[in-house]
Amino acid sequence: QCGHILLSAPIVRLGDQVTASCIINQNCSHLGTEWRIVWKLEPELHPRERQQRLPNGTLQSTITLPHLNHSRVLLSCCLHWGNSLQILDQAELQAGYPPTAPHNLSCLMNLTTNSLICQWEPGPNTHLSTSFTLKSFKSQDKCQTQKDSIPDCVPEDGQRCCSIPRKHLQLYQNMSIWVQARNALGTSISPKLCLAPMDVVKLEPPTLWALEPSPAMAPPQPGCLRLRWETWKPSLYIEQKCELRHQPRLGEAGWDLVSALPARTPQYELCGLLPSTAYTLQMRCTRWRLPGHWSEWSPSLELTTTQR
Amino acid sequence: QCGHILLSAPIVRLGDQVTASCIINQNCSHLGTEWRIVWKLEPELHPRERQQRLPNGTLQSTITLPHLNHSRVLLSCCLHWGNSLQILDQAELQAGYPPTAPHNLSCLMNLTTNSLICQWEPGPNTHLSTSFTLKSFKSQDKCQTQKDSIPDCVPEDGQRCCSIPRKHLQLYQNMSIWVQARNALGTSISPKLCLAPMDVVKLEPPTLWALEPSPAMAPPQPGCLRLRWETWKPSLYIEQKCELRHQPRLGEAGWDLVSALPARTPQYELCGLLPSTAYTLQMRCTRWRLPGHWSEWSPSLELTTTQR
Amino acid sequence: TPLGRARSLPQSFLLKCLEQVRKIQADGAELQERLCAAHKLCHPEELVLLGHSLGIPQAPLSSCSSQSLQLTSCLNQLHSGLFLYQGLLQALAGISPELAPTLDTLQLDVTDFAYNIWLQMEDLGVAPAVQPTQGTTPTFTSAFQRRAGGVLVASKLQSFLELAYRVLRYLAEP
Repeated sequence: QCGHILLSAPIVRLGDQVTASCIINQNCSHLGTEWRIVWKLEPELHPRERQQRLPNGTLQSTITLPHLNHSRVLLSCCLHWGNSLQILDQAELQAGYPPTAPHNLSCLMNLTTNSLICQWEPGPNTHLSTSFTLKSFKSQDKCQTQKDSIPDCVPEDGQRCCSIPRKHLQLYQNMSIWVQARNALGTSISPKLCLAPMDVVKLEPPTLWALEPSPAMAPPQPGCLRLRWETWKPSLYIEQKCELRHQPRLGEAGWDLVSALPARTPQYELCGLLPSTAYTLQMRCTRWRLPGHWSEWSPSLELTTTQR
Repeated sequence: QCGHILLSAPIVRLGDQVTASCIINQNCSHLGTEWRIVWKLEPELHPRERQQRLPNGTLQSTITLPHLNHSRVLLSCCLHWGNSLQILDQAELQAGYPPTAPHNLSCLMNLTTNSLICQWEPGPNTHLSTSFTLKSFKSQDKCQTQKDSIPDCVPEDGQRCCSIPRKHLQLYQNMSIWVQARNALGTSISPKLCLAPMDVVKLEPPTLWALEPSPAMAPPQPGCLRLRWETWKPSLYIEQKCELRHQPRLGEAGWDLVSALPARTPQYELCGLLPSTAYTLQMRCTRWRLPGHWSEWSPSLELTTTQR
Repeated sequence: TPLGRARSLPQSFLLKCLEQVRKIQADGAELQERLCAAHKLCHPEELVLLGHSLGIPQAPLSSCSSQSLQLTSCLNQLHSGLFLYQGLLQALAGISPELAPTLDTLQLDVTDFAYNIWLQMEDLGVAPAVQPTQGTTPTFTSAFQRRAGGVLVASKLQSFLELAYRVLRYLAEP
């Protein structure tokens, strides 16, 4: 090969100094003697340059970029030949930052996909190709010691979340979870979480129904509503408590809250409301006596109380 | 094992005769002696039955279904034991038809996905799990002889089409293509196509534009429209001819056709139209002088001719 | 008294166990429903004879009965029983593509539950020196045997869990 480029380092920190040399060896002697190396840089930069002819006849040109502040620079080493500029070799310089620690790592156990889904925020752009890996291990204590390892979870390209399948989980034991970010300039890891998957179950909201009036039941009192609800089917085995909120559909009144309700009730009478008034009701539930997250509020149920 | 079922054949043609035997061997001797085999069929059928005690002490019951006209029958061989009916073995009988030849095989070369997409019709339901495979080979003649093989194209479950990737294709050489259908009762193949992928290119319609009036050009004559068009970008390298059809937007007049138009024109004047009348115009193109399919008609262009 | 030692069982452990029993019961019920729908194998009573020939054992919980509750031995029987069913469920592998996900979930949940009880026994210092090993599990030689085995194992597991649930709830009572 007639000429080739050597870089002090292909990937450097933004602002660092970089030197590049282009060496034209004697293989190019058929080109005659009096020629100069010409560098083409994209984007155009004007580095310091030093050309020297080495004892063994090779010609070397070294350029120095004191503070590289472009994340990508394409270097071409060229020679004038006849009336054309001949490109002999090319090299790409990359500059960026080592990854900062990913943050806001949070995980939810999804009972539908039966997997633990964790998401995080990557931190500022490093300008370099940076890979993220969700790492975890099973622990028998508060995550001080590792009991069993869990395979790395590699997110799909560009994704900021990863899903650990059920077969790698012990739902009722603690596991330590963190995110590792890695690029050519370094590695960083997020703060570690210590959790048991069942303690971070994502509950879907319960379902609220109006109770159809039936001959067997006396009509509801004025200012009362009869309803029933049931928790989200896949979570029936989880002991839960629920909260009901209600407000008149019209007007400015805020939500009223009824808390500590059981997970399911065949029949519930909500009283103390304004008679013949349209109400909006919503309910949410959470795993209870054992730790868990509140579900979102259920879709609204619109009911009107009877006249006086 | 106490008892097991033997089938004359697990899969038969609908209407064929099937026999099934249940053999209770001496392992069941601990059950005492006087018991009878009871068959449970799902759906319920009433086959001829023959029970016999063989010299070696085993008990065998054989049932015969002269004409099986259910595609699925679940057979259970049972024994009365105490006051319960004990299931000793189960077998599933399947009945259906060998596949008929798939038909209406057609292929299009898709320039966007760069693959040859063939589709077909499977023929009547065989009631059996039937797999379809798109087979093909490259030929240097009119597909009489195979030059190179092409890997089988296996469609996704239940799909009636398959896509042969570019790397298996020689776009300008003939290839023989057919579909094979196979199930437990037989195999059948469709009529064979012989085509060169480029001769079945699927062209997207051209794009029609109105020509903006410009000072450099005299205004269009009454009853004339100025327009331009361009064939679908990925097919620019393909020599094509096009057709323009137009009709007044209102009224009952049918389409008028202008054929043999070039693939692209910077400026075209369509005359002989009614003055100050709104027209709907559409265009389609086909590969020309070489074989090809017409594209669909382009979306309509609405233009109005100038007053007299 | 057996109850004295029960105070040593953390409430959160008992609540988790109760939740796990309910979860496994739900998994087991789904397996039974699918076996019934797909293969008309709906009643374990119809498979007693086959069960004998296959040799599907029933795990004892004699130390967990409310009349004669011995906590350490009860925990041990709970763990051994779950360990046995873990092995039986494993032997059912290849039951059918449609049932495989349900069977996998059931087996994972039983394994988790057995593991939690083992850890609690270790915390109480009552865990046997050596983890139990799987005895000879039945070999299922046909698709029918695996399905029939599935019905039998699921039904024995449900009655085992019924007993377990009763004693756990008894222990969890304030």
